[in-house]
Amino acid sequence: MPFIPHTEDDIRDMLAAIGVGDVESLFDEIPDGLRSGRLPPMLPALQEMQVTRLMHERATRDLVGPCFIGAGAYRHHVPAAVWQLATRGEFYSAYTPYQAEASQGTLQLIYEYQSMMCGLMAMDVSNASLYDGASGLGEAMLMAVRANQRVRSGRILVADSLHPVYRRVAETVVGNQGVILESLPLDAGSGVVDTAALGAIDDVVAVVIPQPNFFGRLEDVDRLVDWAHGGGALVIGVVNPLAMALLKPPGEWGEAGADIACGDGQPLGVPLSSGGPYYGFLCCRRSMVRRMPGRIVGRTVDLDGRTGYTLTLQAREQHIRRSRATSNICTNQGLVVTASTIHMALLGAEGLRRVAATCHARTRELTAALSTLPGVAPLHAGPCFHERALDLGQPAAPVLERLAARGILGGYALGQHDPALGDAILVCATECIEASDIAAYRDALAESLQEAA
Amino acid sequence: MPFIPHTEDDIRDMLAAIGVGDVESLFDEIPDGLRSGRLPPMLPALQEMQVTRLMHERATRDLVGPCFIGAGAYRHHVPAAVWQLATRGEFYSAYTPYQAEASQGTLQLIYEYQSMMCGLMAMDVSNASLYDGASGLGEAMLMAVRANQRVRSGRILVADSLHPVYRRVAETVVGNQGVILESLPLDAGSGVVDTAALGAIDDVVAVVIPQPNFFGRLEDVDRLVDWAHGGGALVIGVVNPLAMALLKPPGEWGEAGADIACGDGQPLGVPLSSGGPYYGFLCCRRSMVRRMPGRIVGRTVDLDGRTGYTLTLQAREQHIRRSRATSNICTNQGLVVTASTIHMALLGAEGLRRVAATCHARTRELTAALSTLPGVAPLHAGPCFHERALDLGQPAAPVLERLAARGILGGYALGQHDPALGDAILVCATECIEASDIAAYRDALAESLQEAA
Amino acid sequence: MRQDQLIFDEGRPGRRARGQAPSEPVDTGDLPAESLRTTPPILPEVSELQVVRHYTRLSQKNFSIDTQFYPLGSCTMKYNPRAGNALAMLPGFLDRHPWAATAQSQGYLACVHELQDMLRDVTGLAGVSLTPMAGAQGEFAGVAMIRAYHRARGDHGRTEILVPDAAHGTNPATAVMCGYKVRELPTDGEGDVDLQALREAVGPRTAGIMLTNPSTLGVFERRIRQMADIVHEAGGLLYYDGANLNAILGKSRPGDMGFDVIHINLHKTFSTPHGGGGPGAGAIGASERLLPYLPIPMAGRDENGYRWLTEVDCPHSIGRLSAFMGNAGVILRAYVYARMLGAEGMVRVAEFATLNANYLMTRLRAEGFQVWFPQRRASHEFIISLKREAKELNVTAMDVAKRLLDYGYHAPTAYFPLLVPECLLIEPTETETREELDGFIAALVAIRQEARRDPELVRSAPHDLPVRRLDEVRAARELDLCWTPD
Amino acid sequence: MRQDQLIFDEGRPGRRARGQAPSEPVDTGDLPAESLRTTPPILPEVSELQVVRHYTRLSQKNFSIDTQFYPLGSCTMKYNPRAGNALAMLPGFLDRHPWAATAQSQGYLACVHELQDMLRDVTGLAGVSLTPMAGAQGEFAGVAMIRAYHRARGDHGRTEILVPDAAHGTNPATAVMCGYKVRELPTDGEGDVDLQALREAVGPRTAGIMLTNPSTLGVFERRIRQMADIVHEAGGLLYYDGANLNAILGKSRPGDMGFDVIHINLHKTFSTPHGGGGPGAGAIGASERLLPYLPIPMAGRDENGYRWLTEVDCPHSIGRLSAFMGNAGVILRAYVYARMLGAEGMVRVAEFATLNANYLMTRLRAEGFQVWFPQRRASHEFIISLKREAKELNVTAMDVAKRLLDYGYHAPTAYFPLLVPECLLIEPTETETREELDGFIAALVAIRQEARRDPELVRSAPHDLPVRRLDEVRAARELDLCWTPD
Ligand SMILES: Cc1ncc(COP(=O)(O)O)c(C=O)c1O
Ligand SMILES: Cc1ncc(COP(=O)(O)O)c(C=O)c1O
Repeated sequence: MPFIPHTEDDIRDMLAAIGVGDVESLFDEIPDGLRSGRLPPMLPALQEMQVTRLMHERATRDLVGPCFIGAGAYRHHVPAAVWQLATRGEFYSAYTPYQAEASQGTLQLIYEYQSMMCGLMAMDVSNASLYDGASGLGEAMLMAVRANQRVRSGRILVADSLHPVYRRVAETVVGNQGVILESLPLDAGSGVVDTAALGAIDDVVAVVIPQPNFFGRLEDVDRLVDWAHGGGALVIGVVNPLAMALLKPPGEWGEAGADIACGDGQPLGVPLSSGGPYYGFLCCRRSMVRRMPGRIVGRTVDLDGRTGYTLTLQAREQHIRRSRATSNICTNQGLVVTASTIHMALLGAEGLRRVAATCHARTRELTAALSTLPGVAPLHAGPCFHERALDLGQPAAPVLERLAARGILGGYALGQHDPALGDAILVCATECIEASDIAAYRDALAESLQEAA
Repeated sequence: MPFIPHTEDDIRDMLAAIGVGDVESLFDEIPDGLRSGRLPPMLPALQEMQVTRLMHERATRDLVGPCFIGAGAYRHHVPAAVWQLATRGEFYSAYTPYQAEASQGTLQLIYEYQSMMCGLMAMDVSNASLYDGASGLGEAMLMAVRANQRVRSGRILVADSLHPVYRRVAETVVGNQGVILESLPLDAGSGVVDTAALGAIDDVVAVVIPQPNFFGRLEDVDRLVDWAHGGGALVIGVVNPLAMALLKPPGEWGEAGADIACGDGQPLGVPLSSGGPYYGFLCCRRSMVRRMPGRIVGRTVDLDGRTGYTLTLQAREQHIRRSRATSNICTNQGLVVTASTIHMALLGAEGLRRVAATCHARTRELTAALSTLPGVAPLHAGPCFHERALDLGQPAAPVLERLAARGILGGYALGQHDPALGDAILVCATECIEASDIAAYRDALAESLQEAA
Repeated sequence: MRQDQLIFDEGRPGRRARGQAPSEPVDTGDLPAESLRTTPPILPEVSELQVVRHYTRLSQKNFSIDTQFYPLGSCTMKYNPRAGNALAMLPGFLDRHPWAATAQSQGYLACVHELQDMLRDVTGLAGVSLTPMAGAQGEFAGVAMIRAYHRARGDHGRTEILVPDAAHGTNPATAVMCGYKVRELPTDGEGDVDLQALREAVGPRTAGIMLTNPSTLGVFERRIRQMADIVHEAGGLLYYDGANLNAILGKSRPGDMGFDVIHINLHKTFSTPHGGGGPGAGAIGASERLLPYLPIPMAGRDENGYRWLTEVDCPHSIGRLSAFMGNAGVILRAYVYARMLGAEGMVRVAEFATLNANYLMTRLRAEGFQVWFPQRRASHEFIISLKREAKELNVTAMDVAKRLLDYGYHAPTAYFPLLVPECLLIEPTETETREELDGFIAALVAIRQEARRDPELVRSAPHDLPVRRLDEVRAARELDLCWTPD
Repeated sequence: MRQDQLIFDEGRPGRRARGQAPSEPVDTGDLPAESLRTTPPILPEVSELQVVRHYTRLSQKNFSIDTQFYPLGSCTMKYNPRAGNALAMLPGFLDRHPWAATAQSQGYLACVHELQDMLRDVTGLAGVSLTPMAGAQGEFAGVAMIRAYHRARGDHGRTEILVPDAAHGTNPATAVMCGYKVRELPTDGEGDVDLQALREAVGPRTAGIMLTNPSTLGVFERRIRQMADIVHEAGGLLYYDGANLNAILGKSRPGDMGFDVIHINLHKTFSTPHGGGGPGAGAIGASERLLPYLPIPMAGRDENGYRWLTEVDCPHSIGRLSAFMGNAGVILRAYVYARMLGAEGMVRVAEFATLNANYLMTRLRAEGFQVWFPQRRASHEFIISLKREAKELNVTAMDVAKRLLDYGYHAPTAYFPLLVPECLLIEPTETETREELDGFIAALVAIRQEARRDPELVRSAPHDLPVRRLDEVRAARELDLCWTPD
């Protein structure tokens, strides 16, 4: 019992105070058949020293060389200050800031986070986070359904260039509420939504537009937004927030801007960490704030007129509104938002812009280097942000395995989602990739391709 | 200029306020020839991301398997809480607590540290730390010279079983002040001070007794202390503080106890870290406190009568007493003491006792396992704490190299200090060593010994 | 004297932490001009030291487990071991890409797989998926599984989920997100669900029932087996909201009670940090018949080692709830905790959480506070009502809660469950000492004394915190949700 | 309301953090009974949460760089990069045994070797050893080297070290520890060493002189070359106390000034943390003629890679100052810092430290404070004297210093150097913003205002800290240095 402070004396005295003879008596309201005599055999208890050694061994086992995989999770430099601050006990071990006066640290920080997200997205309001980008998209869709009161069809158009897993997750989230996801088709050659084929739009709740899209390509967001708005649909932008330091933000797309912006905050200071915890961000127009899911912090004053911060608009939430809440979300991703806020403060607009531009530059260098190899060519024409699909000219999965054996995580096999793309991989280079990494990848790829041939 | 916050506007306005045209003018009192035009070429500046990668590579390069080296630095389990707390900014980035009211955290902690050290050593008072165990021994000797006013010879008897590097360092520290270190000889067979050969003692300032000694063996401290005191000498005990949770502490040696206890605090929560930062602890009798070097914290009250803590007896120190101070020490090892205090609080008397006993048990298992190999035998008869000298029956240095190539840090080559011990190594097993590590060592040693043969 | 500003206010144009971003100026390469941003986003322009100082100072304004007793009912605010944090943040784990090849994932997958098994065994279910990212997402997964089960059987008439009136708000909200109607069940005078009402409520429309046991009233639902029989006989399934699992961990298993699907708040019972609002993890366990519907991915094992189970292996799964594998880093922390406890340690959690709660309840009752269910055992938490104090002294539960902050204790959960007037839901957890509980009792007694002598002192609390009581009405009315440069 | 106890007071017999020590009970094996301890040491008996909470709360009672402006003259309290902490604590570095074989030490040795070279180049000396563990130990090494040099030449009559009266206390204390007599040199009216007095003091007994430049009076010793010539001509050597190197880093090199041996406080100029009192590192640099005497070990390099230089390579070394290699972890932090700066960044350190100091000095003078050397440039620090305020308002420099704490600023160094009455030695460092300096100026102005209006307010400060002014006399008289159970 590593974390239990009770001494024998404590136990004796406390039982006496309660008036029972033993601890077991405290469970006497549990019917006999349900008081489990014994648990099945389990892994034995370990001292901290032992579990430390075990975890060091396991962590080391998974370590490899440079990583060229992206596909929704990106390796970026995270300043050492970020998590040293975020894991301070006062942030790490606090609860949701329901007692505002005893939580001004977290509350002010979330207010700052909301402001930063609004800045990055050029939107009016932000919530305090959702679970992740993919499930957050589901919440954004439900919000659109609530907000677009003129359309009752439940139909949402989703660009086929959206991350396929995002679409699946959103489907899980919204599928039980009569929302129907339909496809906005892709132009195979360019890897973006086929704007030439856009017909008139009718009775559609919302259109979901990724930027950059799953293939790293840039959508013609201005055109798509105006088209969607023209047909009475709302626009949900799904964006990489780091890219928004460089690219036009959702709030400025087209004539009127996107109505909702969401995505995954991972590129802003969150380590890869096997896929989580990350966080979903969600921004919208001011007019939609009462439709928003999740917590929101507002600035106000105290009894003395001094500035303070508090959770607000709680009447949207499950603990007040129960079955009529805007979502069931309660615990969100607070600590990750804490880290991300510190990260954004450290990088600032100029820093994030530089990181984004460097990612773009490294990816150009990477794809140029790899494309010199015989049989390797970009799958799509046109500019990319920091990912690009490459055709390897032979089945991709075994090539990736051979690369991994050489210590290189070479990319994401696109055949997983589209058998027609069985020869293609999605590669990504962030600012962490150096010229020597690219050279090593090119050499390893040359060997791996030849091994098969 | 990664850490400089000045904007162009700031620089312009500040120069204007000062009334100079450029920053260079601020250096106009430096004679011309001394204002260096340019520095010689240096390693280029790196972004945090780059230096992070570099350091990860270098740290990984030095990683190896289980470590059986001791000889003054010991691998122990350090609870994760220890350094997460010690590196909190408020501890990490504070100065020496000269402004007591703004440093109650550090001051109370040092008071707790002093109390813990007194408890562990069974001594009256402790200072707030010296640099390390070896240099601290030098300070202890100088203190003994000041304290033993009846003896003016400057002669100090040092057991030959003391860590040889400790003796050398002490020599460096005291050598310029007329202190003379003389040897108290060893019994070769048993590896402890030859008590049978102890003659009468005269005109000696102090006797230095290690426990356990360099070879891991236990000295007959009771007898040595009484003998030293009988001859008017003070006793300086140099001890492993972890061992003192199990072994008789200096304050209880012989009839009257040792007069001074010192040593290195490393075994109490301080990672190996290439040899530092560790800290030297120093305890003594109450009557000697005004002779002590280093900082001391005392408990007192504030204007309202509330308990508080402050540096005290500062008249002993260089910043007050200058050339007549008890030492030149100023900066000590505060943060390491912070960690160590937290470590001691977490382990407590029973925890430290268990760690010490487990080290002892593992070392017995280790030496038993290794001694089964042909040609390998303990160098000394009699019990050891957690180190033992082993005779390998062939030159030790090349064997250690072969072990290292197999990923095992096999021990410390004793030939470094005594050519007669060229075939011997000092091995150590702490509580971190598991049975499988011992088996791996035995197998690797068997191979390494045979390779030579 | 020194007021903390917003980080934005501390900025100056052109200032930045120059060590943190590439030193090369921006080259937008082949990105077309019309895709680019024209004005930089509004973000702070500050130095590294300013950031460190700002957020260090902000942190100090929080109450937290690491600084205060935090007896927040229903939230299980216990010690979050520092080892979990250190080990989950080892470079090898942090740098692991979620799409890394199976061969490069064995260390991580081993942890996931072993935790799945441990949670399965301690809850008595048939299988566990760790992918939900919080309790509410676990609930969502569970109710979606119930729905998938009925649908798979062609049983389309089941449109209702039953929820006790004392339930946590996420329960009804979840049922609605899964497309169900909510039907509330009343509580009887002893804190159990009204069995007669349950009998009347169940029927062919009943998809299932969501229960917390021990309930949010702090008592064990004694007739749980009868309830299970009633619901099952009506063709419904039972969902267990595991937020209170800490109370019975290893002492009584939801699987044995008859539950078909459960979630576990790893950030409560398995002591991963709450982080000021998250992240959590809402592991979900299923009985045999709901196994096929568990959310993916899960960790599986075959002769080649560990691997992910996905759509291919689990064609009936309700699907994915996140882009990757849920809150992986939280799962690692829970794994470390579970390994440090072992089976024996898990049982002790329940025992000492219960001991602390019953001790606190007994002592407060002796001090004259109104324990809401005095005839019942406390589970790991219990309710006191300040109805009398509110009436006699005009000092509310909220006032007392705020005044506790001045005494250096976080307030218990106030005004939940909704059915108890002026209530405080108090959960001390097993990691607190008896002295801490005694101090808390003394504070409550002292505050009641203050309320008698000087009620305004209590009504206007807190006094010793960074701010005094905040104007929540203004916050909601004059919405200020985002800093803008003036 | 809640007073923090001592950790001992929080303990109870038998309580402990059970996850942290082996679970097997103690077996003392073959240890003889008479060597064993008979009563357990008095140590706290507390739980893991108690420890975490206790020390987290204690930490919050400190002022620190991470929370406050800390303009402590002579101490260079600048931002300690968090990267240094993270990288020096990578598992590979923490687990490295100091006696590890050379082949298993290449990563660490590379850092040591490169830092030696960088420090050599930026100071203009011929070689550097990183082994001293703080400034004072660096001084010790340096003076010991001077002594070894004279001794090697058979020059035994040199028994004195010259030290300016403004020198830091470690200087005279060190000279004595090295067996020398100290001879003090007066300062002239402009803050330079009195050259005439120097001429009179030097002679055949002069072993050397210890100088800080810029001096602890905050001004650059303008006639340093003449001083060097005078001392050298007399056969003495020059020791440079590098505590103030931050002021001239890369702008002016001690080697060029004529110094023979120097120490650098890596915990000042190279921004390793002060840690509430240490650890530091006192790297030592030597000119050609003192090279052979540098303390060991040092990092060397040959065709096989890096290796330690020891007694064998350096037979004339003054020896070892620590059991291993000094404060290795501090050296790693300094290395990270130096690598992030590069040559250009080092120069900038001096420039902006000087800019901040001169700005602050100019503004304070404009506000009517008495700058002690108004005709001089400030180096990275400067002195104001509150002599007038002390006399007119009966409010001392100490009172003002204490009142600054209430304003959220750490006090400057007070009453040092000893020769300036009622002085504050103010060093803002380069990492502070102009706004922070302006806030500090405003606070000093406000406090002077308070001193005029309500001097008792200032005299009894601080008011808003965890304790009010402490009774230091009682602390020294009724010594209470160790907790004992009552
Ligand atoms: C009883 C109960 N159920 C469900 C939840 C929801 O869990 P989470 O906050 O992890 O979504 C909570 C959390 O507060 C709870 O107390
Ligand atoms: C001028 C000066 N010299 C020497 C020292 C001593 O350095 P350390 O404290 O590192 O021993 C200091 C430190 O305060 C100092 O300011």
